[in-house]
Amino acid sequence: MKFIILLGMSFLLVGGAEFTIGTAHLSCQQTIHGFLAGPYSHDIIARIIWLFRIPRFFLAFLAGVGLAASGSLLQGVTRNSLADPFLFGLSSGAAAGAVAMIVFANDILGIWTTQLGAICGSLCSTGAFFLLAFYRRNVLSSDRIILSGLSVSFIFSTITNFFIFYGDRNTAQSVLFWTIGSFSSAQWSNIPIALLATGIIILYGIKNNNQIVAMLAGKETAFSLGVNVQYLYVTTLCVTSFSCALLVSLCGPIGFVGLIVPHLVRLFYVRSFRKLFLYSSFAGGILTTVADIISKIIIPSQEVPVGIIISAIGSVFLMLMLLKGKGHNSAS
Amino acid sequence: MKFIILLGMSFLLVGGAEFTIGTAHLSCQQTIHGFLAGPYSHDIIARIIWLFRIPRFFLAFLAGVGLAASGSLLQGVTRNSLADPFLFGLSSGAAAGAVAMIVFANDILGIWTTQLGAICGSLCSTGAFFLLAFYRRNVLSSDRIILSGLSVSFIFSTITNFFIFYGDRNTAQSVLFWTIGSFSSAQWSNIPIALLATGIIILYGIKNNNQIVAMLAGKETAFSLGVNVQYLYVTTLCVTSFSCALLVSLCGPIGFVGLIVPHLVRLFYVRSFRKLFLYSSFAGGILTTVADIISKIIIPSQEVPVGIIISAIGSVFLMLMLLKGKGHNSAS
Amino acid sequence: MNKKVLQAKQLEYHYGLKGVNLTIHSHEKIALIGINGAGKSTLLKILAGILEPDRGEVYLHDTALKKMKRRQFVKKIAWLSQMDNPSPDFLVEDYIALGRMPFRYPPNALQDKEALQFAIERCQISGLLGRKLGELSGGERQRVFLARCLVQTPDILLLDEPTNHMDLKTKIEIVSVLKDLPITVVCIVHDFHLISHFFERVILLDKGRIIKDGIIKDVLFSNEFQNVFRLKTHIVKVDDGTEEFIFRSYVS
Amino acid sequence: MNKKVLQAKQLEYHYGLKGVNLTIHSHEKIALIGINGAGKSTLLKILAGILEPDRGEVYLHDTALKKMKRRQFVKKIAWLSQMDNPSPDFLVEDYIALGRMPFRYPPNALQDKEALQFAIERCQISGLLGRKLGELSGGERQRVFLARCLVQTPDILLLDEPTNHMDLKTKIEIVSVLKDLPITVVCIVHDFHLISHFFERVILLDKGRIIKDGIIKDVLFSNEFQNVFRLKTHIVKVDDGTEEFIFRSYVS
Amino acid sequence: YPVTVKSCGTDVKIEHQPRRAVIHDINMAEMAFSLHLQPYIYGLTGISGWNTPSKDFKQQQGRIPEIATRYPTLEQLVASQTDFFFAGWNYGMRIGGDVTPETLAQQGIPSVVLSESCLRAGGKLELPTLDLLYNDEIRLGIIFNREELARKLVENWKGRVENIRIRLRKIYNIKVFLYDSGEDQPFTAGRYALASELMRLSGGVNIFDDLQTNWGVVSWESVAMREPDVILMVDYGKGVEQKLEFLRHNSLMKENAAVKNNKIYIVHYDDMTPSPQNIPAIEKMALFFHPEMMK
Ligand SMILES: Nc1ncnc2c1ncn2[C@@H]1O[C@H](COP(=O)(O)OP(=O)(O)OP(=O)(O)O)[C@@H](O)[C@H]1O
Ligand SMILES: Nc1ncnc2c1ncn2[C@@H]1O[C@H](COP(=O)(O)OP(=O)(O)OP(=O)(O)O)[C@@H](O)[C@H]1O
Ligand SMILES: [Mg+2]
Ligand SMILES: [Mg+2]
Repeated sequence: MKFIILLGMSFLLVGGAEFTIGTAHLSCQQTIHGFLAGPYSHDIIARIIWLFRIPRFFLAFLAGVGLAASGSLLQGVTRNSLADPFLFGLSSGAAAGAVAMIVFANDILGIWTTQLGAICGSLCSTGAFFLLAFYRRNVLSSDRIILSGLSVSFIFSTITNFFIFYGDRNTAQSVLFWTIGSFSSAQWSNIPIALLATGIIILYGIKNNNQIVAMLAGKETAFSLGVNVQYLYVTTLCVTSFSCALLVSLCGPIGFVGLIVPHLVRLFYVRSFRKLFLYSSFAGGILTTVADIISKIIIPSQEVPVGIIISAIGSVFLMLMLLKGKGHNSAS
Repeated sequence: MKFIILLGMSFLLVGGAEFTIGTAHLSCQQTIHGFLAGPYSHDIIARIIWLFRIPRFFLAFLAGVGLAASGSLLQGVTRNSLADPFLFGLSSGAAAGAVAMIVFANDILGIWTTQLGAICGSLCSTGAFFLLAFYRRNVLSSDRIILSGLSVSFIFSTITNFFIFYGDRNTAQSVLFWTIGSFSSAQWSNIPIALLATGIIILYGIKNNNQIVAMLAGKETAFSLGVNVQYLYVTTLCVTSFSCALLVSLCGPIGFVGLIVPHLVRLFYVRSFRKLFLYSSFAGGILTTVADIISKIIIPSQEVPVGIIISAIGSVFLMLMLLKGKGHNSAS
Repeated sequence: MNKKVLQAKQLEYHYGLKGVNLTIHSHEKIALIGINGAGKSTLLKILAGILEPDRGEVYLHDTALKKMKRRQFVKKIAWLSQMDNPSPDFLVEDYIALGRMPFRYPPNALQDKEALQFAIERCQISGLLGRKLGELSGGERQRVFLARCLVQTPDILLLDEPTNHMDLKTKIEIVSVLKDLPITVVCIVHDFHLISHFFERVILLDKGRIIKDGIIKDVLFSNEFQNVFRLKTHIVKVDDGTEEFIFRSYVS
Repeated sequence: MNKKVLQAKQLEYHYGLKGVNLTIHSHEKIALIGINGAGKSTLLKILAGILEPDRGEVYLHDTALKKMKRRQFVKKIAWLSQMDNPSPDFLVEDYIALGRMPFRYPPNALQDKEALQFAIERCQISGLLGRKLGELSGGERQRVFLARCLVQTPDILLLDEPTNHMDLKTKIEIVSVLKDLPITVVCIVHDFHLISHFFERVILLDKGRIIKDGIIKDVLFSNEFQNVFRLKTHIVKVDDGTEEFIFRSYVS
Repeated sequence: YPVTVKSCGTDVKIEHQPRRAVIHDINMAEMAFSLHLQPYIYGLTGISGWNTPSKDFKQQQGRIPEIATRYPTLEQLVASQTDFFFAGWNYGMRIGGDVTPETLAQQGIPSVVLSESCLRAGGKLELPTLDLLYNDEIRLGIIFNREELARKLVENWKGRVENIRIRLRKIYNIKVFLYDSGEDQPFTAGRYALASELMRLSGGVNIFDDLQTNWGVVSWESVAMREPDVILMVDYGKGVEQKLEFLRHNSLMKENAAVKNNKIYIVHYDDMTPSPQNIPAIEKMALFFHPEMMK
């Protein structure tokens, strides 16, 4: 209950800030006026608020939630604190796809070009990953998952790099910017996709979080408790891949959230593995939205790519945590 | 003994190929002629061979050896198969330094500009890492090492990204190229540095490999066998940081070698942890040199950045290994 | 009372087992013994469905295990691993609550809470709640593991050396608890004194085969037992009127 | 023969120990007993230099441990952990060779090879060479662990439940080996029968304090022992003329 | 000969008239071609890897080969026995790369660096002016013993620019938005880009004149709020159809006057980097911005 109230309040607060603040300076009054004018007004301020800032807020929040949730699930399921959706080749796949589109496709698909490229890329990489992980064996181990992920990740980043090398002189920068990640492409038409991605991962997480926690008790023990370990590996990988593919296609591979937020939450507050998932998700959402706000005000009339801000805030936080000495000294 | 003969032979073979192949087309005869003419000849071919190709061969080999050795040591010491010198913030530091130089400093220090930047950057990041890992506590754990490394890594990649954002679009391209890694700037004056870096890590490894193997028996057990666990953490991190900083400054952050080569060696052949270190180092060296040769011939009259080729070859190899089903199914 | 609950037919496993037949009746308390590497843990894992046998079949209440839904199966059978390696950061209460996974989880219903309460009490771990697994002593940890199995409220408990790390007092208390449970219990135990007091039936495994199966006295005095362990079994009378088995090594 | 080799003075540790004084003489075979959580493992870790005491001091041959070089110390003392978690991919021969680390490593000299040979023989693990730790049964693994300690050719063996997972036969054989070693051995053991046959001296720990220290009979019949474990000790005569202790729980 | 010229603040000594010069990128090649230096040029680099050169350019290039389609390697330059290399930082040379003035000097190859690129490779930010072009052209003239011709050429250019300045003396500077690329966020020229100066000379003002960088990313909402009158679009040789299409569908930009009235002008890569093409580009832009004044 407390959790829900907290969530609601921060949501409103951050949302308000997102609407008011942007690269175009609007006064509070203008914002409210524009807000009330509604999305169909021809007023430019109303359009800015309704067509850009509001969907952008939702996209930022949803992406943060989805990525952090994926990270926490994957770290649990592989029992490796360095696991994250992007180490497993997924983001490299998405990047390769997006870059291929940036370099080769003459915008055949309109504004969806990079999105589609990213999705195709991540489908390919996920496919390759599963092929590697499963080919000729029916038992997955976390070691095998990690190795398969790494090899896929490297092969696709090779492809990406090759495209960049091959592409024209703008490619490098477009690619770099895309890779840093940004929410500026937010549109209402994106929101259902983000909602789908995040919704799936959250539902999956709520349903299976317990099983993933059970994995931390050991693979065989988890199995003896009714956790279908193999199935859990596969579904978790599928769901996180799918969701992250969608999110990455919308806002670029924002790598930090999935990897760090679960650690942050663990260091900061949550001793119980069971709560890690929900808290991480929420913290991820707040982190991305706050970072998005900051990205809009830190340099006048220019937007800093939000990926930069996210990892700046996040790593400063993590450093503070480590310095404050809340670090847990588990026998490793 | 067999090992040494194998090493010698592959060394000669690969070396020969490196001397003959390059972006300027030379026939075998020309190569031999140039080779015999010696470094002080005014013959163009002799100059190309002696001033470019030979130092380049050494740089490629030494860098491969050093990076793979670092990776194998770090994976052992942290008992995490995803550990590598670049996940611990070192390469982000080097990159930040190098990028700062590329963006801000006008080649003030001549050919040493990026090198110095990279070294300064990695010193900063390593310093930050140790501060975080040690501040107010005298017990290091592998968890803490990983978290400290991650936070440093992210803060520096934030800085790098910010610089890139700040720089112009051609900068982005230069930066990306630097990040992919290349041996093309090899010169004789670099070789002593590479030799120092790789020599240190190899000597350290030979001396301490056993202790690192002992760490795999458990931290406390290793301690009871006379391994000074804390000291080993610190020295391993210091030595790998130092060596990789130097290597990165010479040829860019070639991330693949340290992370994958030890796995490759383990999958391929080596069951004994004790042999992993030397075999990985050697395999790393061969991988980078072979990749360098390929990078020079794959596109006519154009050199592909070697980092691309390295990860392409390496990951294809890893995939084949995984598909061949030599994967070890350890209880995870 | 004497229903067959678990049956194994011609179990084979590439390492460990060579044609094991076994019938376990409800409410039996069975000790599985054998020298190291005899295949005890392997057998238990197969019975618990953790490993799949290369050949042969396990039946739970006459249903082949292969044909059962895993979800149904784990409501009936709890298994304790010989060497477990849970994350050291696990909170004790989170860990034992895992036992409710086959039912509803997190535990909320009265039934769940009762199961938890029962296990905490019987395993004497109320003092350990709120601590992390990595901060417990060996015996404490083992009790927590066992509690997780009890929380599962199974019909059949398959325990691989449950009394590991435990001192004699705790061992006795814990095994008494097991004995008094109105369920089937199969334990791998190496302590024959403990067995002689608490288990009705003993199964002796050697080189992947059951070579003796019967009531305690029969097994302990059998040639098979004495050969396998190279021990001679004596029986003595204690002051308090009870009897006790004593084992003497042939050599020492 | 009766030299003091290891002394503990007023050891305190924030969890576990409260003012422990202890003197161990050379060639003694000591069993450390106590209920779960009594602080046995903590004490052993402090004696082995794994943990640093909050207060107090450990002396090896009259030299304070703090002042000794770790390298020297580990040539003298081998320690076996209660719950170890080595990488499952470790080869058995690589693992036991670790015992030579304090000397020269990898083992080459004749002396090293002899130590290895000796340990492999005594712990009966020659059949396990070439296998990985993850593929061993519990008792096999435990023997490998112990072999690693023997390979270390220490003056003092500090063993935390070395007979864990072992069957009775192996247990007896292994403990006989320990008994016959011409060195000091301190074991944490929960099996009092085993203790009564193989250990001269027993130290009883409770709540971080040594509450009884003496020869086997004295300790087992002491009130402290009987209170701590809530057991009554009986002594019985066996057919073959030997004596045996029998323990009866107050309650059951 | 020998002559000494400045290159990024350092003196470069040219011992004799280069006979095997190598020149990087379209814009620098055009500078050379405008002095008719083709006979002295051994090869070009970095042309077809990135650009689709115009027919005109190809004709001027004649039979001069392209040594490397992108960045050359030091080995290639040495092997072709180059005696002069003209390139820029991030145009053919990378800081920390294998080809830099220093590594070239070690091989006895003199090189000069495009002046504009000195600014971008660090140092203090200065507002770029057409002097960058003028000086480089004259420098090239000195090196190849064509100083006279170069000075005449530059005088001619200066006159053409001055002519426009006089005509546009009294007009109101229209607001120009340069749209380079980018869909999520537009990539545009800032205060320190030569493009801003070119716009100013053609009677416009860059709406992002306050952007404290040379090229940077802004947001559509600020573009919309600043209401540009004209949009300049950069064509990298692949056409601008997709960018146009994008603007017409962007929910904010489609309300913009420039988009609605199709006040969109297309420029090329070499129009916006220091090159002889700058001059005609200014003339054409001025005509587009202020057709009434230029008649
Ligand atoms: N993963 C494995 N791979 C190969 N062989 C194995 C594996 N696990 C166990 N074994 C072998 O199978 C045999 C039976 O093992 P099991 O663990 O069932 O023995 P156990 O009776 O439980 O012994 P203990 O009393 O020591 O626990 C042993 O010889 C062991 O070495
Ligand atoms: N890392 C730790 N942090 C906090 N408390 C601990 C830690 N390790 C052990 N303890 C506590 O210290 C006490 C003594 O632990 P110790 O491991 O020495 O017991 P023990 O006598 O070896 O017990 P057992 O027979 O169960 O192995 C126990 O109560 C235990 O809960
Ligand atoms: Mg077993
Ligand atoms: Mg203990």
